[in-house]
Amino acid sequence: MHFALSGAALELRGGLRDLLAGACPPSTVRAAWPGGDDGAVQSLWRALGDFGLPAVLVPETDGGLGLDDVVTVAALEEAGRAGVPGPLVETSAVAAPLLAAAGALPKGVLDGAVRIAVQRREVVPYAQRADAFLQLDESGARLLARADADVTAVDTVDGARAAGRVAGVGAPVDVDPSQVRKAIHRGALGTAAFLVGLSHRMLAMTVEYVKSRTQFGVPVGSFQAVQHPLADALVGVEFASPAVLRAAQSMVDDEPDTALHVALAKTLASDAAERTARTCIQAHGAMGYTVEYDLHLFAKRAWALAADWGSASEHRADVARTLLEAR
Amino acid sequence: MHFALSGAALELRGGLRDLLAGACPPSTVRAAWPGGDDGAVQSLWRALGDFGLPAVLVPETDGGLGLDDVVTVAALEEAGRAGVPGPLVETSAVAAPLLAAAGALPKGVLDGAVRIAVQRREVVPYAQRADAFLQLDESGARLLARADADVTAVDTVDGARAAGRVAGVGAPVDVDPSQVRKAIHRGALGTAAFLVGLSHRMLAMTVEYVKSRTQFGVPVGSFQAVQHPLADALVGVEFASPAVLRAAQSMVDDEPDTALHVALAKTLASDAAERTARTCIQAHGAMGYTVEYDLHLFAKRAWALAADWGSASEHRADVARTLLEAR
Amino acid sequence: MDLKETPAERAFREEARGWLAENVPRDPLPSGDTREGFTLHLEWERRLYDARWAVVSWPEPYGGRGASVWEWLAFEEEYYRAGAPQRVTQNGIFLLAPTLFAFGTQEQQDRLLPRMAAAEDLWCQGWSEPGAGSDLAALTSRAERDERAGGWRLTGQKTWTTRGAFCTHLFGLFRSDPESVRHRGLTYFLVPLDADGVTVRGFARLDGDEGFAEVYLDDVFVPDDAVLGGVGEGWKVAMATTGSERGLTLRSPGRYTAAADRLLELARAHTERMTGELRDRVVQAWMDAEAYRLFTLQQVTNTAAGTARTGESSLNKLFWSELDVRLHETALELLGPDAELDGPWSRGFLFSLAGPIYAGTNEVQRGIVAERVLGLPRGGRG
Amino acid sequence: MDLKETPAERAFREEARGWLAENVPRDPLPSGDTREGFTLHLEWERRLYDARWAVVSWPEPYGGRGASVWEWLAFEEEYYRAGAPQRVTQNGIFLLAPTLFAFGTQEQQDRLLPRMAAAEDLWCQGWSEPGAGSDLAALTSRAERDERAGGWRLTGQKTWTTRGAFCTHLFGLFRSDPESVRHRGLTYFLVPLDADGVTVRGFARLDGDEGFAEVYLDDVFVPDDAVLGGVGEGWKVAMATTGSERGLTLRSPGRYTAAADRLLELARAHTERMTGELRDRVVQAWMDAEAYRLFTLQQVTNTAAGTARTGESSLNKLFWSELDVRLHETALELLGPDAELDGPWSRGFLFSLAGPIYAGTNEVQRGIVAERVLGLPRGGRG
Repeated sequence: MHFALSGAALELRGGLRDLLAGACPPSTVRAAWPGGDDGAVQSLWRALGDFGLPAVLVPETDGGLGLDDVVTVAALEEAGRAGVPGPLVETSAVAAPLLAAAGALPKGVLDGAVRIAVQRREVVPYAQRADAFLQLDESGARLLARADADVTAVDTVDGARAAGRVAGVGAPVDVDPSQVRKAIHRGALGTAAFLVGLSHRMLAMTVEYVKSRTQFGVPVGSFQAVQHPLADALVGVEFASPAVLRAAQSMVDDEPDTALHVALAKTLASDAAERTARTCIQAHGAMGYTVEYDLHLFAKRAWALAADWGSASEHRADVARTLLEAR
Repeated sequence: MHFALSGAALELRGGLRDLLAGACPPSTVRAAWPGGDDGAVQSLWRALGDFGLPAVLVPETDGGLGLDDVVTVAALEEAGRAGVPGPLVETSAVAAPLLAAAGALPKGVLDGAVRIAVQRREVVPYAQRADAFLQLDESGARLLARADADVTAVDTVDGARAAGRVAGVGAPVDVDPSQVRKAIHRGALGTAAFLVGLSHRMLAMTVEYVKSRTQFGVPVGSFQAVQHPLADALVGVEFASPAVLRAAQSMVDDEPDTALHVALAKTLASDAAERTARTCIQAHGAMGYTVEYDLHLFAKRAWALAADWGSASEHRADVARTLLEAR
Repeated sequence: MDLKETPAERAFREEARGWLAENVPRDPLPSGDTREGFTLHLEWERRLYDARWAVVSWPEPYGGRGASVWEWLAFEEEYYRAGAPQRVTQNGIFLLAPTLFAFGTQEQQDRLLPRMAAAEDLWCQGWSEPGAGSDLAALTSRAERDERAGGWRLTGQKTWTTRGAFCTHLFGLFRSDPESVRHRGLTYFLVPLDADGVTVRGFARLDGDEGFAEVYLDDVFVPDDAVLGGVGEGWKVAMATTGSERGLTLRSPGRYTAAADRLLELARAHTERMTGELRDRVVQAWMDAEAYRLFTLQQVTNTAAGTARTGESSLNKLFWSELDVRLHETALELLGPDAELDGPWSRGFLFSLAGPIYAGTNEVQRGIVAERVLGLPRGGRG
Repeated sequence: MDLKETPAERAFREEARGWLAENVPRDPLPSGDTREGFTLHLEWERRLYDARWAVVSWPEPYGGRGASVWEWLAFEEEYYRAGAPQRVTQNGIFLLAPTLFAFGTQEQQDRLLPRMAAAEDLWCQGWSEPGAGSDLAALTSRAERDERAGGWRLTGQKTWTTRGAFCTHLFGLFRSDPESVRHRGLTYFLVPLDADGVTVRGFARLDGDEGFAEVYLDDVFVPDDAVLGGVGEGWKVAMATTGSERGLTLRSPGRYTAAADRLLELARAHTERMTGELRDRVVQAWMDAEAYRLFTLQQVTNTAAGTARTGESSLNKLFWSELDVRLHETALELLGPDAELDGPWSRGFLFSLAGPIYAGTNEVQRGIVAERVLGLPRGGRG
C-alpha cells in the first residue's frame, strides 16, 4: 500500500510547474479571451507539446509517452494551477488516447499544434479557437474537422472558454462503448484535477494579497474572519486531491467502481473550487471585484469547470442511484 | 400598514416575561425531566393559568381572554425564552380553542391544572405527565382522558419532553375539518414562536458566558471566530420572528395563503434555532458539553421542536408543491 | 399589526403599476454600467422624472410626490415586478439625497435636489481610497483651506467609484485638518467632476462592465458652499449616508421578491433538473426573499415609530447580500452547463458577489452586530 | 501509487474479521461512559487482550502483534464494520502510549505498557483546567519538589477528564517551576488516582452519561519515576500526545466509513423521507467518509515516508469533526420526529458535537492551518 505519487510523477510535475511559470503567465490566459492574441496561446500549446502533455496517455508505439492516468492528473493539476487556456483536458486526456486507440490520431495533436474540443451538446467550450471537434455520446465518437464545422461564437463568463454552437457531423471513429465511457471518465477526472490546481492558485494569490493588504493598522490576513474561511477552503481542496489520485489509480487498475471514484473526485473538486473562489474573492474585498486584477481569470474558470463534465449535484445524483437503489 | 405588536400585546408580553423570570428558573425546567418533582412544574402551570395563557385564544363567553394569534405568538415566544416545560403550545394554542369551539373544554384547562398533549402518531411528546390527549388527524379530533389511556414512557433526548407511546381511542370532538386544519397551523406556528424564544435565550446565555470566559488573556467573546457565528445566528433568529408575526396575522385575517405563511414561519424558526443551538454550544467550548450547565436544557428542546409539527425540510417540501406545481 | 393597504396606498400602487406597464421598455436595456447603456438609462430616468416617478418620496417642489415610506415600498415592488431598468441615479437619490435633506442648507437643497431628480446632475460616491476600504477612517485625501479664494483645494485619490466615469459630480470625505487622525478632522465635500484638476479613469468590474472609476484630484478648488454639514463634521454626516447605503433604501425588498419569482419560473422551466437539493434551494431562496420583505416592513415600522433598533441596518445588509448570492447560485445550478454563458443570471451572479463586499464588508457588519447588538467585547475589525 | 493489499495484509485482515465475527457481542453494550457499561467494556478489553487484538501495532512483548500501520488501519476498518464496542482504554493506548514509546525510559515502558495493554491500568487525560482549555499553556496546577522524599507534590484541579471517574491513573501537565509562565517550566506526570490527596468527582456530558470528571489534587506525592520525559520538558512531551490526539490515531477512517454505511441502510429504510436535499446530504456524507479514508491513507503514507506536512493533523481534525456532525444531523433528519427519542443516532449526534470542541477546538485548528499551512500572519487564537 502506497498512496502517493511516484518519484517519476513528482519529477514530471515539477518540470511542468517550472515550464508553466515561464510559459503561462496571466497575460497568456488573458490572450485566450475574445480579441486576445491567439499566437501567445498557440506558442504555449507548442511548449506543452514539446513537454509531451498531449502525448501523455498515447502509447509509445503511436509516438506518445505511454504514461498512465495518475501521471496525467498530476500534470493537469499543474496546468490548472497556471490556468492554461484551451481544451487541454479534452485534447490530452479525452481525445488523444481515444483517437490513437482507433488509429485516427490527426497530425499535430501530439506536438500541441492541434487543439481538439469535445462536443457533447450544441454549445462547445473552446470552440472558437479549436482546430477539431471530437463528438462524443454514449453510442460512439466522431471527429469533425474545423473546416467542415459551422461555428457560431457564444459569449462566456470566462472569456477563455470561448465557446461556440457547433453544427456539422464528423467522420465516425472506430471505438467501442467501453472506450467512450473511459474517455468521458477521463474528461471528468482531468477536469477535477484541473480544478484542484485552480483552487491552489486562487488560495496562493489570496494569501499573498491578505499578507500585504493592511486595514485598521494590521494585515487583513491576521483577522480570524479572513483566516478561518481560507482554512476551510484549504480543507476542501486538500480532501479533494486524494480522491482525484484514487480515481486515477482506479482507471489504471480498471476497477469496477471506477465510475463511482470519478464521480467522487469531480464532486469534491467542484465543490472545493466553488467554495475557494467565493472565499478568495471575499477575502480580496473590492480588489477581488475587478477584472484588472488576475484573480477573476481563475475564479471564472473554476465556475465553468465545476459545471462542466457533470456538476457536483449531477454526480451526487448518479452516486445516489448506485448507493441507494442498485444495492 | 403597521408591522409591530400593539402596545397591549407588548404589555402582556412584558408581564409574562416578569412572571417567568421568577416562576420558571432552569431548576423548574429540570424538574420536568424524569425523576424531577412534577409539583414544581404544576405550580408553574398554575401561575400561567392565573396569568391566562391557556385561555388566551378561548372566547370570553367561554371564560377565556378572547385574544388573537398575534398576542398568542408573542406570549409563546416568551414561554420559549424561559423554556417552559410541558405541552404549553399544545394546550394553549391547539387544544383549548378547539375544544372550546366544540363546547368540550374540560374543567381545569383554563387555570393551568390540566395539561393536554396532542397525539398525531403513536409517540406523544409530554405524554408521561399529560392529563389528557387531544387526538388530531386531518379527518377530525378526539379527546382521550388520561384514565382511559395506556401510556408507555419513552426516553427522549430532552428529558422535559417526557414522551410516551399512547394507546386508546378518545371521545369524538365535534369540529369540522377547517377547525382541525386551523388547530394544526396553530401547533406549528406556536412552536415556531417558542423556537424564536429558545433561540434568544441561548444567545443571551452565550453572550454572558463569552464575555466572562477568558483565554489567551482576553474574553473569548472578543474573537471574531466567536463573534461572527453568533452574529449569523442572530440574523437567522431576527429574520424568523417577523415571519412568525406575519403568519399570526394571516391566521387572524384568515388569509388564503395562511398555510404558506405558517410553513415559512416554522421553516425559518426551526433552521434558526438549530443553527443557534449548534453555534452556542460551540462558543461555550467544553462548558457547553455538560448537563450541569443549563444551555443543554434549551438546545435539546430546540432540536426536539425543530422536528415537531413539521420539520423545516418537510415544510419546504409542502411549499415546493404549492409554488412549483400548483401554479 | 395591520398588514392591509389603505385605499390611498392601493390607489398609489395601481397608478404606478399602470404607468410602468405602459412605459417599461419591452426589451431590457444594455447594462447601465457601460457607456452606451448609461445613456439609454438616462433617457429612462428622464421619462420617470417627467411622470414624477423618479423620486416619489421627495416633496413635490423637488419633483417628488411626497409619498409615504409604505407608498415608496409599493412603488419599488411594482418597479421590480415590472422588470424596469436599474436606477443609474441611485447613488444620488438614495445615498446623497437623504444626507442633503438631513444636513444640507436650504440653498444647497434648492440648488441640488431638483437637478438630481431630473438626472441633470449625476452623482457618484467618493468614499474608498486605495488605502481605505473597510477602514474608511484611514482616508488620506486632503482639503486645504484657501482663505483668499474663499474655498478649499482638494487633493487625493478615490477609487471603486461606481459609474464614476459617467457621472458629473462626486460626494466624498476629505481630511480638512492636516493634524487630525482617524474619524476626526474630516469634511464632506460636493465636487463637480468637470472642475480643473480632476481626472477620472474608468475600469472594469468582475462582469467586464466599466462600472468602476478611479478619481484623481490634484489641487481642485471648490467654494465654501461645496461643504455639506459643516467643516470637520464629515464623519458624522457620512455615517448618515452609509447608514442609508447599508440600510433599506438601497435594497428594497421588491428587488428580491421579483428575483425569487423569476427563479420560480426558471425552476418550472427546468423541472428535469429539480432533483435533490435544488428543489429545496429554490424554495428556500423564495422563502428568504419573503423573510427579507417582512423584516423590512418591520424595520420601516420601527423607523417610522422612532423605535428603530441598533444594528438593524447591519442585520438587513448581512441578510440581503447573502440571499442575493444564494439566489443566483441556485439559478446557475438550474442552468447547468449553460450557466457559464453570458446572460442575465450569470451577470446577476457576478453582480451579487459585490454585495458582501461593498457598503461595509459583511465581516465589518458581523462585528457591528456582535458588538453593538449582542454586546460582545470589542475585537478585531476584519 | 499502489492501493492493493499485500497477501500478508490481506491475511491479517481476514484473521481480524474472523475473530471479530466470532467474538463481538451480539447486542451492543451499554455506554462505556456509565459505571456499569464501563465494567462490561473492561471485560471486552480483556477478551481483546487475550486474543492479542488490544494493541495490534505494539511490539509482541507488550501484548501486541507488531502490526504495520496499514495492518492497523485494516484492523480498525474491520473493528468498526463489525460494530465492536468503543475502546474505553483509548486515552491510554492511543494517547499516552505513543508518548511513552517516544519519551519513556525502558523501565517505564516495561512497567506501564503491559498493564495498559491488559486494561489493568486505566489511564485518563489531565490536560484541561477550569482556566485552561484551548489555552492549555495557561494551566496553574503545580508540582513542588520534595527532595527529602525524592519526588514531587502535586496540587491543583484538572477537569473535562473523560471517564476519569472510572480510571486508575491520570497523565497530565503540572507547573514544576513556580517562576515560569506559559509553555515553560511544565512537567509531564503519571499519577495513580488512588494516591493520598486525590479526589475525583464525575459529572455528566451532554448525552447524560457520567463521562467527565474533575480531578482535585491536594499535595499528592509521586516519586521521581512518575516524571515522563524530563523535568521542565512537559510542553514538548505533551504536544507529541496532543499531536496524536489531534491526528489520525484517535479517529481511524473505519469509524466513519462504517457510520456512513449505517447511514445508507437508514436511508434505504426511509425512502419516503428521501426527498429533496436529504438524498444529497446522505450521498455527501458517504462521499466525505470516503474522502476522509483516502486523505488518511495519504497521510499515513507521508508519515511512513517521513514526508508528513505541517498541519496535516489539523486539516484531518477539522474534516472528521465536521463530517461526524453532518453525518449524524443527516441521520436525525431521516428519523424525522423520532429523532428526539433516545437511541444510537441521537446519542451519536450528541457525542459528535464534542468533536469540534475537544482535542483543540476547531477555531484553534483553523488558526493553525491559516498560520502554519497557509502562512498567514499571526492573529487572534480564538
